[in-house]
Amino acid sequence: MALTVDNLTEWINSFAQKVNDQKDYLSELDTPIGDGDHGNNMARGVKAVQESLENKKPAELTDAFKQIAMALISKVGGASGPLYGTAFLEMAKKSKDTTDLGELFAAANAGIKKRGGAQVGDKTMVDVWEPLSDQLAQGSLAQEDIDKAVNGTRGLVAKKGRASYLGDRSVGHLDPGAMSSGYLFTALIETEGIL
Amino acid sequence: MALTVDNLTEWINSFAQKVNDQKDYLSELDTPIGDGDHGNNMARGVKAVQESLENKKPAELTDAFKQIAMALISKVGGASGPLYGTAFLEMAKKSKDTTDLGELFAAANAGIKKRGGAQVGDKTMVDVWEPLSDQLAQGSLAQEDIDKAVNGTRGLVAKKGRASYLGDRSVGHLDPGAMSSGYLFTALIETEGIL
Amino acid sequence: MKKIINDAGNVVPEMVDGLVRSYPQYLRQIPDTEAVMRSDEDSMAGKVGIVSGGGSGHEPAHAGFVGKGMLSGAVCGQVFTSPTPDQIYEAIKQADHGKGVFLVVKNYSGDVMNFDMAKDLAEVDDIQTKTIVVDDDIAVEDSLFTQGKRGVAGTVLMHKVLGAAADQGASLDDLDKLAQAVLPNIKTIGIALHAATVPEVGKPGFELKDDEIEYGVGIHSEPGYKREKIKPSKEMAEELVTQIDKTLNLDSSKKYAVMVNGMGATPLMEQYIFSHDLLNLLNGKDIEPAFMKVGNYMTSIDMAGLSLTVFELKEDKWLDYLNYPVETIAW
Amino acid sequence: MKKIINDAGNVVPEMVDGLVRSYPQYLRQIPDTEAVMRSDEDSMAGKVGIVSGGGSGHEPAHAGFVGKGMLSGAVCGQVFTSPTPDQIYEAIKQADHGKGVFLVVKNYSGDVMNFDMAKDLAEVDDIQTKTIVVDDDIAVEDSLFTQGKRGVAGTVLMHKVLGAAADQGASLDDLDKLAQAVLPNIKTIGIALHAATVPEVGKPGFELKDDEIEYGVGIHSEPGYKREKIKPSKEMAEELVTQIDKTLNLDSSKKYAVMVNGMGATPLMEQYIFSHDLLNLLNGKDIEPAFMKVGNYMTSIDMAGLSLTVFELKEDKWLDYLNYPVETIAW
Ligand SMILES: Nc1ncnc2c1ncn2[C@@H]1O[C@H](COP(=O)(O)OP(=O)(O)O)[C@@H](O)[C@H]1O
Ligand SMILES: Nc1ncnc2c1ncn2[C@@H]1O[C@H](COP(=O)(O)OP(=O)(O)O)[C@@H](O)[C@H]1O
Ligand SMILES: [Mg+2]
Ligand SMILES: [Mg+2]
Ligand SMILES: [Mg+2]
Ligand SMILES: [Mg+2]
Repeated sequence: MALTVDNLTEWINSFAQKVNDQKDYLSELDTPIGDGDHGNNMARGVKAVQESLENKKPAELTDAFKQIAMALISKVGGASGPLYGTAFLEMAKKSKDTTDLGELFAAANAGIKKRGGAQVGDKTMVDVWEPLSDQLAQGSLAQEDIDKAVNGTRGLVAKKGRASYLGDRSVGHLDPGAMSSGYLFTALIETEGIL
Repeated sequence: MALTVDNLTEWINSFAQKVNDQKDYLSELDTPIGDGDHGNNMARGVKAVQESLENKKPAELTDAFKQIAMALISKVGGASGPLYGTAFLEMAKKSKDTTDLGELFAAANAGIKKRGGAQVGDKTMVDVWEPLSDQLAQGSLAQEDIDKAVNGTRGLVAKKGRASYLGDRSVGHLDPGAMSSGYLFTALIETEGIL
Repeated sequence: MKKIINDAGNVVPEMVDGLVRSYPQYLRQIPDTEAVMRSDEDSMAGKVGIVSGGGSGHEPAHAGFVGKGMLSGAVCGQVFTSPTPDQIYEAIKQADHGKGVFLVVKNYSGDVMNFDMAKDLAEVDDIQTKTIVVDDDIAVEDSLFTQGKRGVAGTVLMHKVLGAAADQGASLDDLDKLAQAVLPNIKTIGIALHAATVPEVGKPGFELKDDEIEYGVGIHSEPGYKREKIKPSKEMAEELVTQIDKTLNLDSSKKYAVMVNGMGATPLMEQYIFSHDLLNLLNGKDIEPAFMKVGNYMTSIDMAGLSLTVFELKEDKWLDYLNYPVETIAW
Repeated sequence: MKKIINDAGNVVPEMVDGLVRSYPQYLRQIPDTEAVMRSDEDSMAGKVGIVSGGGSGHEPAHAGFVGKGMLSGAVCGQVFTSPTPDQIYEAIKQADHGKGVFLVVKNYSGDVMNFDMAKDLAEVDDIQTKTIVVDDDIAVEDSLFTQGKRGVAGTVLMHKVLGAAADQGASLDDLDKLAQAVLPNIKTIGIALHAATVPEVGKPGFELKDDEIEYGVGIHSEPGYKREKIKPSKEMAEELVTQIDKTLNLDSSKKYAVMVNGMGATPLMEQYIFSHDLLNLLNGKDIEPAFMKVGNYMTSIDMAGLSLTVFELKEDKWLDYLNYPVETIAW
């Protein structure tokens, strides 16, 4: 059970699949509390990631993470681009020292928080990344944890991102970035042999 | 049975009434083969005419015709403004010599044709003014003549005015200026003692 | 109808008031009219005046082109309705600085007749006038027995050329010759996705289905020559270029100015995409426009759509006139 | 959705291509990006560069303000989506003429983060940068714990002021001080009659009933602060002026610049009528704007509506900057 370029690629492809399948749903989530483009943004990003991994097959984990990061940074734009990009860039850095997914995700989560300034409870992807990274570190991540984290954003008042312009009226809606992040974690636990 | 300032005023007020009642209908007629404003244009015009006759009661027929003409010329605009305006201006000139409605209308009709360059059969108000002026001169104008002249424009291909841009597709629609002119003639035959 | 207005019967006076008060450096209003004149009096001294105008609803035309180097005045009629002769006459009087006044009229029965009557009034005052009747819209068949073609967005290029020439001292006769020479070289054709709503009418001038477009629509919702299902921008550009080509015989040995004109509700995004396709088509014929403009110049209230104007620059001077600096709100 | 486009996924590259090829005298495109730079290289020599940008869909912003006396470059993101750091970085590199580059960013999480990352990249090349994050939209409550207010049409006034100062030789630090001083004096509030349709989404960002309007909507269809039945223009103007008054304390002893900005599908006719009502209200407070502009500057694709920006001119120099001549497509 270890992280390899192959199962990383498998994980990312599975994430890409989910994003593409749920593209419209992600944009729909982004409509009442955002600008309706999260599905399109993420779909553009995962397409670039897949093309990059196809065209230049990385030999090393660090290169793989870096290619993923660069594809996301240069193709997604918006808020999610720099955030997802930073997450994978931090994993790239960390992967020089360790392949432990708990540590990698902790670094990624720290990067997201630093880049966007959001804390847990601000109704952003951080509400998924932080608790689930912790669970990963403890070796106990399950789908119900993912669902709980994602669904937990529904009751929150947004403090960061576009949804924050709504203030209290953001309550009652899932955060789109939390949802797409949920797919990343689901794809992870569904990837055989990676955990 | 003679034209006086009083029955001229009565006639014009009755015309104004019809235009106001049929304002939407006139604009509707102007929609498929024009720009949908004939009712508004004429309503603006007859309002100005009525105000003018109210505010400065003309003593002479010539003054009355002139006031009507000036109100129409300076308030209607579009194609119908100069045409109706010219018609009444010609009547004003002619009224210095005669009060015979046949002669007045012949002069008016000639003025319209000169101003707009349209002939009978071009699907314009001329298709009402020319035959009905002739009938007036013969002392035999009836509502059925008016209806016939107005309805006759339906089958014509427009050669002048906005409807001409449609070419053959103008067939099958009444000409709005013919319709409003019809009201003028109907108002005339309904005005007691004028004919 | 959802519009930012107060009273549908009062849009023109309020609009003109707002315009003039927002831009006093360019415009002043002739009291008791909806005619607007250039504020910069000095720039008109000793020059032929140029007056244009027409129905309102085509903003920024025509008032947006009043200013040093372009129009001396513009007369704003009711919405889609020619202005009246008395107001045109006032503008002519104020535009005259002893050298006469040139009138730019779009070829609609109403405009032609009202400007004609104004000309008659000006003659009484011994003000010399000449007129060009612009009829650049090739969507309508021409004929000696009909009104002929409509005047649309190409009128703005006529304003520009004449304005530059007048500013450089052209006489009334010079302008007349110039206008006559230029006119047959300006051709326009439009496309509509949604009709305009005249405030007093309250509903669109015609109905297009959710997937329909119409070619050749006029700027007052006059019907066009064909309706079709919506197509990619590339194919719309192809249709319009084909129509223009039929009359101008586009050729790489000639020079052209091009104007892509938005109809009011079509965002620049779409106008630029259309321009991309248009330039590809022209480049395919080895034509690179010598001058180009993209934006809202001669609109039709809130119509969605655009028009393409091509102006064959038979003389180099005409290009200089287009590039001549002006001080207006909208050029 | 009925639009003049080819492929919803391809609108930005085609739009930028059409724009740049239509106006080569102003713009050139950085190859392999959707970033555009001022063509007039000479005008930038020895001066601080100014780079702005953001999501597309706000045309003519931002590329329409690139040119002598205003922006050095603009980076065009996907529709309503911040551009990516690599492209911003390319624009920064090309805008740098040895004096550093000033970045004008609208306050959206995405823009702030992507421009930040680009700044980091530029630092590696020893290119000095400073940033102003414009947040003029008063429809949103400010707070230390949230993203804060959005950047909207007032950004264009920021471009103008900084562009004029940079053209006159201001240093990066001068510009930083100027931008910080100006920022709190620019306030904007908008109103929507109909939401924008992002091509890739295919339907309006929100639904308003046939008789409904919404106050405080953002330029990406972000929700506003209240919905109401449509009202006369006069009352809309009253609501917007009241909101502006709350933050700026409008006073006849102060000087103001005013911008009425159309959202893309609202014709100038309505913008001028609104301006008429606005000027009546301001005149009622004995205020005559020292500078005014009405038109489409920062749009939201095909949104119907407009925004009102008031800029308190605390210093006379700021008015000079607004009046400073520029060579751009859209100012
Ligand atoms: N400052 C932030 N910190 C963390 N996450 C953020 C922040 N701002 C936005 N997000 C995340 O980004 C998501 C929106 O992404 P997206 O729609 O692609 O970008 P944009 O908001 O620019 O359109 C939000 O749902 C939220 O999860
Ligand atoms: N050249 C012309 N000669 C005679 N009548 C004309 C001419 N042009 C237009 N008309 C008449 O004017 C009517 C249209 O008037 P109106 O709608 O008020 O003006 P506009 O066409 O300028 O909008 C037509 O129905 C027709 O009867
Ligand atoms: Mg979004
Ligand atoms: Mg009409
Ligand atoms: Mg009309
Ligand atoms: Mg976005």
